[in-house]
Amino acid sequence: MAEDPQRNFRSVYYEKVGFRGVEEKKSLEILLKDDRLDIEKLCTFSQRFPLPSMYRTLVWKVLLGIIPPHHESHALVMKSRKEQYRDVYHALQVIRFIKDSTPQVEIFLRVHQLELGKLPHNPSFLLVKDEIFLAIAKAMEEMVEDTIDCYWLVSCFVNQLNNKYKDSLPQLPKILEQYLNLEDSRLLAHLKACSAMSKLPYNLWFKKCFAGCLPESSLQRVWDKVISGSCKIIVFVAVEILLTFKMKIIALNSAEKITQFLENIPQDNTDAIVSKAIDLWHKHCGTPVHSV
Amino acid sequence: YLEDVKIQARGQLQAVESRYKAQKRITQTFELEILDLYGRLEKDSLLKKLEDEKTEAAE
Amino acid sequence: YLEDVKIQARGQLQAVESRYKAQKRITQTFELEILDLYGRLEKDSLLKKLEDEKTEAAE
Repeated sequence: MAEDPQRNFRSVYYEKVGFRGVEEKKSLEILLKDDRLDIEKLCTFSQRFPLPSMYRTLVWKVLLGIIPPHHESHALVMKSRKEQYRDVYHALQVIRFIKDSTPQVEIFLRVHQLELGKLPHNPSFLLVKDEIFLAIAKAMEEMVEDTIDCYWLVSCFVNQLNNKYKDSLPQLPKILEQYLNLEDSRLLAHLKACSAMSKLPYNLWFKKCFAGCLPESSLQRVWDKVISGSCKIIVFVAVEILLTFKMKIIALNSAEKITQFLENIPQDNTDAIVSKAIDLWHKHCGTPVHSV
Repeated sequence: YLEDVKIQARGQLQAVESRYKAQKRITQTFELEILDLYGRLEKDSLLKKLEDEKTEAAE
Repeated sequence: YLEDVKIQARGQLQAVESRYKAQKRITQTFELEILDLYGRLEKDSLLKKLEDEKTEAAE
């Protein structure tokens, strides 16, 4: 795909600070003024536009069901959520499962595990799903300032991946192959020739939802789409990563080297990668109709 | 409007119920911890007894 | 009728609140038990350590 870097730079720029951004922010503000928030409209908005940073935490909390649609209930519900977190946190201290020196993300993991009734016997042993939780928590910690908000967002986001997207996530490698074939069949052929297709960093891309792969400023724009109901967007981010680093990948001729490179991609161009991925996703899956 | 009130009530109820469930999990966790601690105490006192006997035998 | 629904909703909320509080009291009782057990375990291991030191000194 021959792309025009100038055009992409401009569209990223306008999305962030330009006229389009201002209009979008206004229409989101109108949506947020309703006494009872319209979840469906908020979903459509997030699918279509990047969320302005100042409203991101609020919208994510509503979409993930941490706070209910009625404004009037928000204070009461958040008070309850806060108490719940504190109760469990205190319990973990009593049984000496956490100490003052325990890192915040590990505290989140233990609180989450206790709430599910799945606190492990041996805390020093981490399962793959614990590592996924920790990676997502680390990224969320960079995006969300308030500890209580952050815990609930991590916990509900992980639950969303494990429940709502449980059946879709294993399908994504196959879908990735389909779209890569449409966009650049030569690159796909190269990856297949190196037997790299089965060894791509799928855990990092799909299970961790790019946490630890993309810097948080780019990542949150992907999570806007995932939280508002599309896990397919992450396939297009993967496609764009492959397309962006095509030259580098073609120069590498072993699956191990390709995987190693993709697990540590350069962090300077990721905003453009995400913008192109969103464009590609809209191109293939259509743009959701947004009515305010 | 009636529907609205119902939805609002459900939203509040869900949060309070989840807090209650978490509290229940805490109770269960504490129960297990207590059993574990009793087990450790008994093991300790058993070991101590064995050692005492050994010392006595040696004397 | 609307008033009715509101009263009902408040009733449900209060019921869960009081269940939560009851559960929390149980948790607090267990917490004291755990603290006590830890105390005993630590005392035991401290005693053992002292005794071991005594034995070593005697040898």
